Amino acid sequence: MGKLINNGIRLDGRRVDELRPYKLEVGVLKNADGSAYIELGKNKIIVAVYGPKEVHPKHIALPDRCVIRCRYHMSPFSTDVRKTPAPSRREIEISKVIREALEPTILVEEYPRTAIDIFLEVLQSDGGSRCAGITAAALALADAGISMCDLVVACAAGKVDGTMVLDLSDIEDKEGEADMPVAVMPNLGIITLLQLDGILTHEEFKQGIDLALEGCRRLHEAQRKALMDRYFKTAPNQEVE
Amino acid sequence: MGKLINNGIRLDGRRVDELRPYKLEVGVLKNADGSAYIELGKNKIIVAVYGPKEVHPKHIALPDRCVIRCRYHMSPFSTDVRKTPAPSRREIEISKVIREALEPTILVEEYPRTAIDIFLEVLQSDGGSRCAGITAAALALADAGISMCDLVVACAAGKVDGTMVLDLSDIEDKEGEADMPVAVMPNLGIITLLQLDGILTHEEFKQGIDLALEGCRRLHEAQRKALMDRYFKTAPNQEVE
Amino acid sequence: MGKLINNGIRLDGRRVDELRPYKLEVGVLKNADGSAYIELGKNKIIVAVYGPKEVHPKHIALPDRCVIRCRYHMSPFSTDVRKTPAPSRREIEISKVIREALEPTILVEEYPRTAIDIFLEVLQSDGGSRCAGITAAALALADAGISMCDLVVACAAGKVDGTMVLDLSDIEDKEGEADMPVAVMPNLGIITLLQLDGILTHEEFKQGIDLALEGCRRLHEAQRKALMDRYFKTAPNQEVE
Amino acid sequence: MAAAKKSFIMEHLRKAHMIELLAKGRRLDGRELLDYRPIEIKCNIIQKANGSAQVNLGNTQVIAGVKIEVGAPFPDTPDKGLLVVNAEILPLASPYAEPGPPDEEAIELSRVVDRGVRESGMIDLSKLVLIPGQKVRAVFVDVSVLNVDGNLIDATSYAVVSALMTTKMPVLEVSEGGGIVEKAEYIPLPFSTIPVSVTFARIGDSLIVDPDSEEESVMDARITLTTVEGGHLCAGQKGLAGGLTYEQIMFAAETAKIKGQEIREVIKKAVASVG
Amino acid sequence: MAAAKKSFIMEHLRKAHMIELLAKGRRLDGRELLDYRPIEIKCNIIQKANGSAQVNLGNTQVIAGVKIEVGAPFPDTPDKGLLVVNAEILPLASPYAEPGPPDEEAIELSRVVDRGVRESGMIDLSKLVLIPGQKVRAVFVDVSVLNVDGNLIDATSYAVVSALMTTKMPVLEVSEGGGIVEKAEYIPLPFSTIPVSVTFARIGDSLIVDPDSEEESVMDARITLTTVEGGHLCAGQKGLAGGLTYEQIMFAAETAKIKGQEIREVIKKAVASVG
Amino acid sequence: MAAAKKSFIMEHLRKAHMIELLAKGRRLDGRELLDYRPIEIKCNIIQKANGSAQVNLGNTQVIAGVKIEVGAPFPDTPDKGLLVVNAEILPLASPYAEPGPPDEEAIELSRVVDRGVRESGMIDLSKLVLIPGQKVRAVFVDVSVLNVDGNLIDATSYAVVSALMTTKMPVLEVSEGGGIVEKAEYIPLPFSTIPVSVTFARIGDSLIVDPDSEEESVMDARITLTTVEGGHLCAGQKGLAGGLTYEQIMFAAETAKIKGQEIREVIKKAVASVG
Repeated sequence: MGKLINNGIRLDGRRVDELRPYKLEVGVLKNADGSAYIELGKNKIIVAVYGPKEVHPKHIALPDRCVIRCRYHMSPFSTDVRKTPAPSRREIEISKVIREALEPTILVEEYPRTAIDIFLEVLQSDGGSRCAGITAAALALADAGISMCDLVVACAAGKVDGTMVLDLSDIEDKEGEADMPVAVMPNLGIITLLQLDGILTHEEFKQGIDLALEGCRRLHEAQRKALMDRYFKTAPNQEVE
Repeated sequence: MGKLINNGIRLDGRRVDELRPYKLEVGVLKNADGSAYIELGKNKIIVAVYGPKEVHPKHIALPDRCVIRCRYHMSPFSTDVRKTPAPSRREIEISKVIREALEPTILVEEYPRTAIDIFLEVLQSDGGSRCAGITAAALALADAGISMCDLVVACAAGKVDGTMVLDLSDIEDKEGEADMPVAVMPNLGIITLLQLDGILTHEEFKQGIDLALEGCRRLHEAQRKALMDRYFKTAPNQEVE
Repeated sequence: MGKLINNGIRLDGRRVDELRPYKLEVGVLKNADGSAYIELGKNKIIVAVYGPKEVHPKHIALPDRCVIRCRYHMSPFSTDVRKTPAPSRREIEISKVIREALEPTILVEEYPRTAIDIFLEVLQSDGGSRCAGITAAALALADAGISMCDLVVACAAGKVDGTMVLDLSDIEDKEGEADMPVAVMPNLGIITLLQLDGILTHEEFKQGIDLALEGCRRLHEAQRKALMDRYFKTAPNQEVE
Repeated sequence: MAAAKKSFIMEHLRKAHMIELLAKGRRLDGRELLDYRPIEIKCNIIQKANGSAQVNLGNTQVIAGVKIEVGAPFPDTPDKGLLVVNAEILPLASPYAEPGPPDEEAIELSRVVDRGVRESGMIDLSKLVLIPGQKVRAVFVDVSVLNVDGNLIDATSYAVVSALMTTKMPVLEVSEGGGIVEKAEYIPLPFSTIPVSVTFARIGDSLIVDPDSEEESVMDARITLTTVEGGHLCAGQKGLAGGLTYEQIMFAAETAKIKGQEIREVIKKAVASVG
Repeated sequence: MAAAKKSFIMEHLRKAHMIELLAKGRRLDGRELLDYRPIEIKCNIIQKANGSAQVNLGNTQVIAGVKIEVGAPFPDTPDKGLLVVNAEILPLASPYAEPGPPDEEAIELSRVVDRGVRESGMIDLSKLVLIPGQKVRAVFVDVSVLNVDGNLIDATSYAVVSALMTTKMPVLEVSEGGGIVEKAEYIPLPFSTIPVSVTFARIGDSLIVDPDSEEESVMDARITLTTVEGGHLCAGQKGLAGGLTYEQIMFAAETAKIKGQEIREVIKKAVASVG
Repeated sequence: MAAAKKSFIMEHLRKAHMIELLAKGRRLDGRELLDYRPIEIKCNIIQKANGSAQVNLGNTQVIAGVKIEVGAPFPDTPDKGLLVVNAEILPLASPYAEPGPPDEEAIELSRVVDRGVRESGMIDLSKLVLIPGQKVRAVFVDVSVLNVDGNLIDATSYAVVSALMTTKMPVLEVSEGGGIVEKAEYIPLPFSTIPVSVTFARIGDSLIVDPDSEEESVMDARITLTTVEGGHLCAGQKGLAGGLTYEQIMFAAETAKIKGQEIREVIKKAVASVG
């Protein structure tokens, strides 16, 4: 028996292929052009999108497309030990991979000479905050009316006590053998984020991606529902679609 | 008997409504467009004004008025324990409140698209350095020929050993119950700075402001004299006015 | 007998007027417009020149000449104790004196409104790295085809165990009495860098400069040979000149 | 936060209109001059923090989180714990906020709220000492501003006070060797009075409380006065490039007492609801 | 490093041309899609470092130097030494590199290479402890990028691994009082497996390894997969603003195993030659 | 400090005029080529500092203040106290000075003055050790430049030396437990020789001392040579984008000795006047 999985049940009571409880909400901030909020396990992340808008300084504007900027930031109280407010190297790298996970779906040529800013604030962190952030950020982009060819949704798989599991919690991420965040454009099947930390056989690697994509599929349902709730719930008892 | 006031006499020998010794001088620096120097107790502060001048970067210029910038800075040797030269959060806040204490009197619309820089350097600090700095800065602005609707003069009152007193020294500020810096445009009677740290009843609050305004009145006389000395002392024995 | 010189022989076996072993190479980097590499004792320094090129930000361009920028930087592994990558005050000062040692020879009026960047990276440091860097940087400028009225070559002299010696090693620099780096335009005889740290009589000062200039003369031969090797060695057995 | 770029003609028109309206005792959103917008306070929303609170003041939204660590006291106050208040106006909060270290507006916000709490004596820092001169508790109150719609000072102040009131910290014991042992038990922070800030804007000759962003964009001067339980003043800060008359200040001081008491009840109720 | 300023028309033409060529299985410099450029590795080139290596991957040139110091462990891993990988893209390396603190590209480079080494378990950090919880060895691997011509991740990774493999560190003894005494003897770092990264670029529908700068300027997506001895994967990182199909990822994983083993032999040989 | 924006035609005219004048041995302000402007030195002007001095060199005004603290020695000099010289060209000193961290000009200024003092052996740092390897006195000399009118190096150097000569520091005793006890008694810093810098400007073929701002704006090269009591040289620094001939350097070295001795007397007198 492992210390993290017993009889197929994980410390928090989940099965190996189960997601943590989640909650998605669209349109949560007044000033932003688009916004969304996600809870996934203990993660609480809020995302705002501003743009397309004028670029400052002007020389970074591009004549044939928009510039995408992204900031992933953790509030000082979001972590077990207080985090200083200045961006860490980890936050800078994660900002980059999140931007690159979202950019493939944005029709950047529609907005020449402009910028789109995506700001993610982690109010409380748990394992998989970058994935949860991507899932919420795609909703915030949609809420801002940005042209996209698909949504993006993300979920991690990993190896814990020798078993491939879905959606690692904080302790599973720290004590487990491997963690692999994956983001995908769900309708096009294009993978836009893949990271791996830890040793996997090629078979486990394939299993992990399959598992992560299955998690993404379920979260994508939740994304669709959140957008419905926001845009098509015209009367309380009239569910659209 | 209190430890800071005995029989109405303070540690440095002053009565409760008495200012520390002061000295004001105008036009003390060659390069600046205007300058002034103040000593108040152990405070020694020099102020330079540059402008109205071109603004860099240009996009911060305003089409209908000038921009006022202000820096309050303490030399490393000005304090009991050496201060590192980089601006502290305290210096940044004080720079802001000093700027906002001076700005109401400057006819900013007369200088569109320009900037006026006010630099205060505390060479030696004592209680009330922000007030002393404002009093000197108003003189430096006048020396630079900036159009103003009035001077500005500042002085603190506070509560020490249960008594409302004028112009707190370093030790009275640290050991006393409350400190309240006040700046005023002396002819117009408009209050342009008010801060309070420490508990006061509403009656004490009113007393404190009255006391501070009385201190301002006396320092304003000194301001006028300093300007006279600089500009109208054409012959030694011929006092102008 | 001193601890650094015995019977006229230094710790590393050199006579007092001898240079350390050296090696000079031109054209060592593909991307740079010009480049050179020097080894002198344990010093290993690589230099790249980029330019003349457009200046950013534009307002620092000069209408009648080019701007010369210079950065002397030490790799973290280049020193006995690891050096943090951020530039130290020492590196900033040395960048300035190196720039000012090279600038007199550059025909800056030929390149109005442009910039020339000189980047020196110390991969391994020993005594005299600023001099070695200047000697290599002059070659990199020549390799970049920058118009110059002469080369520049540099070498230090100093006082060790009471004796004036040429080209101080690390330990001689630290334990010796004085160090004096000198740079010269070898054909024009103009001295473009002079620093002195440590006490010298006027006679020793003159001796030191004479010694340093003699070292420069020898290194200048090596500079010429390195340029020949790069530019005129058309066939292996055909030495040009 | 960079000042909003303004169309100067529109700005003057809007200001003229607002002054006219205020002279009649009315505001754009229908409030009376001395009305606050609705104040919503939710406590204990961040489980990883020792204490937390979200405050919505109209559309202004802020979250305060308290983290308690062990640190060294300042050399000149060896017998006092540490209290650090730090507010960040996040870039997601406004089109004018930008990433980067706090600017002067955010620094003033932090320091004004910090002084309101500190000078009120709300937290008895002398009770946070573990080993005098060596180890004390350090109370970090960090505030993330999520949406800017005016009056950040009051929203931040209420969030900080509410978060502190709901803070639980582990019991710590000093072992013989000077080590600190954390117990499984939790106790509240030692707090007494509840400081409440009330912020006024002067627009033309009118004094209003709780300005929203639109009102702030035309206000001439700002003054914040903080009172303690019972109504005495404990902190004040005038802001912006305009002045105030003596009478306006005295009126603000009286009003701060009355409105402060009302808001104090709102805070108490929110805190009690999670008690 | 700022992105190269591009002529947009030329860029589109160049990309179209390259895609056409790649569809025929050819590259501009004559390589096959899965060919690396020549890899030259020279170890022990910096005598003042504990270990060092220069890697030339085509025209990409990097130097890694290892310095070993004594430091304090992180509080949450009291029984492990420290490993810090830091890469700087020096301004002399490219017309687009600029002086200043590392930008996001350099930070990603450092962190991807760091994770490749760390997750492989190459260095047994638990063997670097001197006094548990107090003093451990800190292994700093600094990388200076001297010339940029594409695929910095792999060049940096091979340089870091080679430098670690040739590192010699002084024997240290803990004296009774807790002091550290340095002996004149030197021992190698305790390392086991050799992690090897393989980086792919997707251009259009083609997947190539080891892109040079010209190929990088038109690539749609990048993926790096690192394997350990025996072929298992230990680290991965997708980059850039394009995506990859499931099949492309699986193909990359298989290829990373095969190419990784080839390159592992190159590294072993280079290290053995200075043995 | 940003270089002054210049009208290029005016600059060339001014320079031509100045070279002509200097060829006749005259300067714009009437000085001879080797004349200093009036040097005023006032010591002990900052009571909160351990030592202080204001130097006016013509219209150049600087203040140096000395603060003495207890700190840890550098690991490689466990038996020496610390000396740190830091100069800031304050934004109030010139229209071209800007707020912010010291630029290369201010850093060179600090380091040249620091080396002049340090290399002269003026302060015997080995007498500032309290507990070898652990606690030493740290002597901070901070300089605030108040008005820039040329030759900051000499003005700063004289202010630093004068401030050090008038410094009083508390007697410190090391208690048995290794604590430091401050006595009410004050003693001077242990200093011996007085280093004096002399700065030359080359304009065309002329060498002048103590250039003012106008002369600096057209000078081709600068050289500073510092001598100790008795005239030996102890520090030197050539600056600016021009060169010097061998003969000019030898002339400067001789002159530095003569002028240095004159100025040394001025410093001694100023220091003596405050007892």
